[in-house]
Amino acid sequence: MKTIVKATNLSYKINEKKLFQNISFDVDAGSALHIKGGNGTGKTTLLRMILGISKPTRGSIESFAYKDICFTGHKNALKQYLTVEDNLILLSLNTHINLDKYLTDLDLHNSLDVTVANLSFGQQKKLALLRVFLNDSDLIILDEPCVGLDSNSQQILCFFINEELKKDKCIIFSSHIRLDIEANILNLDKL
Amino acid sequence: MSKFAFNSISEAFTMQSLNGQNHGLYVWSVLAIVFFTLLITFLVYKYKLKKISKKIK
Amino acid sequence: MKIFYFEFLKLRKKSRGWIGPILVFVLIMTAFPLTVEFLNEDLDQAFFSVLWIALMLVMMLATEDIFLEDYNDGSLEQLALKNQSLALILGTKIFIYWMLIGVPISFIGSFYGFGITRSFDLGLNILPILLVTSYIFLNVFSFGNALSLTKGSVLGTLITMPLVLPLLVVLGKVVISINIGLNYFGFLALLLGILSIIIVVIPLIISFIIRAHLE
Amino acid sequence: MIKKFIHQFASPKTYLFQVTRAYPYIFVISILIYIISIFWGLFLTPEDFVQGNSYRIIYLHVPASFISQALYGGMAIASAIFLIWKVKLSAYLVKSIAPIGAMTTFIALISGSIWGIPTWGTWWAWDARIVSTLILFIMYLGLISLHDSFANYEKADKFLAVLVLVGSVNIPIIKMSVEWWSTLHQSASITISDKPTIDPSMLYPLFGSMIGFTGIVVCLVILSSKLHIFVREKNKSWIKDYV
Repeated sequence: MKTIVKATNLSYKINEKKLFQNISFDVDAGSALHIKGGNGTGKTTLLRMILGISKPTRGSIESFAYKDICFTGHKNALKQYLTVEDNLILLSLNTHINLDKYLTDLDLHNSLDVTVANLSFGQQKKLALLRVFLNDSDLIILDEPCVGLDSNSQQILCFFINEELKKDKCIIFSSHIRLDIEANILNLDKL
Repeated sequence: MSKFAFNSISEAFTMQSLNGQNHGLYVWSVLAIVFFTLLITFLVYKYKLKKISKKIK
Repeated sequence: MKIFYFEFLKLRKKSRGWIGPILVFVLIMTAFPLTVEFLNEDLDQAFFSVLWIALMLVMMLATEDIFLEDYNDGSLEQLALKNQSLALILGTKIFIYWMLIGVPISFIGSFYGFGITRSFDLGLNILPILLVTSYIFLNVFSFGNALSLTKGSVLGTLITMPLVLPLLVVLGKVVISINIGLNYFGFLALLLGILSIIIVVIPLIISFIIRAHLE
Repeated sequence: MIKKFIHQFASPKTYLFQVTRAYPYIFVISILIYIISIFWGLFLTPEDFVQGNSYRIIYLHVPASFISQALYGGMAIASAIFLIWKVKLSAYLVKSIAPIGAMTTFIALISGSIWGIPTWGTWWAWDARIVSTLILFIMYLGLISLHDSFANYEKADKFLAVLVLVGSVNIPIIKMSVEWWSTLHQSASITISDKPTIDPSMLYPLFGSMIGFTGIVVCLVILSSKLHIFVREKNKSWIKDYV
C-alpha cells in the first residue's frame, strides 16, 4: 500500500504554548483519517501542516501526493461579488462532465446566475464543496466539511467519500458530526 | 593639544565669532538636545528593564 | 494564460476596484485647477506636481485590498496549495491591475497634460513615463500591502512611502528636461531598469510574505 | 558548519551574559572619550574662519548622522543573517536597533537644522543629505510600527527583516536620486556635502566624538536588546537565574 502522508513526531507550539506533541501517523492511499478533538486542540493547525502551509515546530511531515491537494477549510475561497457560474469558471469546473449531476443533487441548479453574496451560508458551503466533488487529486483534505450542511448534502458527502476511497484516494478530515465513513481516528484530546 | 579658544568664560558662553555673531545659543541648545535625548533614552530603557525584571521574578 | 484570464475576470467584475481609482484620479485632476487662479502659467507650473502626487495616491488606493480580499475569503490558501508558482500568480495579478487601472490612468493623465499645458508634444512625452511609473508604484504598494496584510492600508502606506519618494525626485527631473527640451530617454531607461528589477523581485518577495502570513 | 557555529555563538543566553559583562567597560570608556572630545571640540579647537563658532556643532551632529546610517547597515546585515540562517538573536537585534536608529536620526535632523540657522540662514533646506536623512527617519518609524502591529512575534520578525532588506536596496537609490536633484536645484544654500579641508586640530576631536558616540549608542543597543530578549524569552528557565 502506498503511503500518501507520513508524519513523524510532530510538535507544535504557538507563542510558547504547546498545542500537541509527538504525533506520528501514516495515511495510505485508499484510507481515511478522521482527526478529532475539542475546540482549540489544534485540528485546523494539523490540517494546515499537512497542506504545507504551516510548519511544525519539531518533527517532519511529508506528503507524496503528485497532484495539487484538494482542500476546503473554514474559508470558502469564493468570490462574493461574482455569480455562481463565474465562480465555477474560476475553479475551472465549468466544463466538468459531472458538474450537472452534482448541481442537481445539491440543488444549486437554479442559482447559477445569483451572486454568491446572496446565497445562504449552507448554499455557499455546498458550492465550496463542489471543488471537492469534482476534484482531480489523490489527496483530499476537509476541515469541518459538514458545518452548515443539511442532512441530504451530508449523505451525498459521505457517499462521495466512500466512493473516492474505493478509487484509492486518500482523505483526511476533521468533523464534529459523525460521518458514516470507515476511518482511522486520531484523537487530539488524548495526547 | 590646541590652546583654549576663548578668552573668558562669558565669551565661551556667547561664542562670539569673528564676524561678530553670537553662536552660543545654537551650540548650547544642540548640546542640550543631544545630552537630554541620550539621557532620556537611557532612563527609559533602565526603567523598562527594571519593570520587566520585577515581572520575571 | 489561465491565471491571466481568471485575474482579469475577477478585477473586471469588481468594478469599484478599478473604476473607483480612475474616477478619483479624474476628480483630483479636475479639481486642482479650481484651487489655482485660472491663469495658464500657474496651471502649467502646478500641473506636474499634482499629476505625480495624484498618480501615487491613486495607485495606493488601487492596491488597498489587492491581497486582502483573497486572504479573507481563503483564495490565497488555495493558491498557495497549487504546484504552480505563487510568485507568478501574484505577478500576474499586479499586471492585471496595471492593465485595468494603470494604463487608463496613464492615458487620462497624458490627456490632461495635453489639455492643461496646450502642448501636444508634452502630453505625448509623458505617456510612457506615466505607464512605467504607474507600474512601479503598483508593485511597490502591493509589497507594502502584503506586509501589512491584516493591519490596514495605513501601515502599508507608511512603510512604503519612503521607498517611492526617490521616484518622485526622478519624475521631477524628467519634467524639467521635457520642459527645456532635453532628451529625457535616459530617465525613461532608468525607470525601465528599475521596473525590470522590480517586476522580478517584488512578486518573489510578496509570495514569501504571503506564505508567512498564511502560516 | 557555519550554521552550527553561528547558532552556538548566537544564543540569546550567551549573548546576554557576554554583553552584560562588557557593558560597564564600554559605557565608562565611551562616555569618557565622548566628554573629552566634546570639551576639546567646543573649547580647545580654533574657530572656523568661514562659519564662525557655530561650526562646533559638527562634533555633535556628524557622529549622530554617521551612526544613524551605520545602524541601518547593521540592521540590514542582521536581517540577512536572520533570513538565511534563521538566527533568532539577529532578529532580536534588528528589532532593538530600530528605535535607537530613530533616536540618532532624530538627533542628526534636529542638530542639523539648528546648525542651518546661522550658516545657511534657514533651518531647513531641501538639500540632498537632509532629505535622505528625513526619509531614513520615516523609514525607522515605519519599521518600528510594522513590528509593533503584529501580535505574533515570529511573523513580525520575518516581515521586519524583509522590509529592512528591501529598504536597504532603496538607500543607494535615495542617495543617487536626491543628489541629482540638488545639483539641479543648486540655489543660494550651501551644501554641507563638500567637506572643507579640515585641520588636524579639528579632526582629532571629531574622531574622538564619533568613537565616543558610537560607544554610547552601542550601550543603548545593548540595553534595548536586553529588554527585547527579556520580553521574548521571559518564560525560559535560564532567564530567571539571570535576573
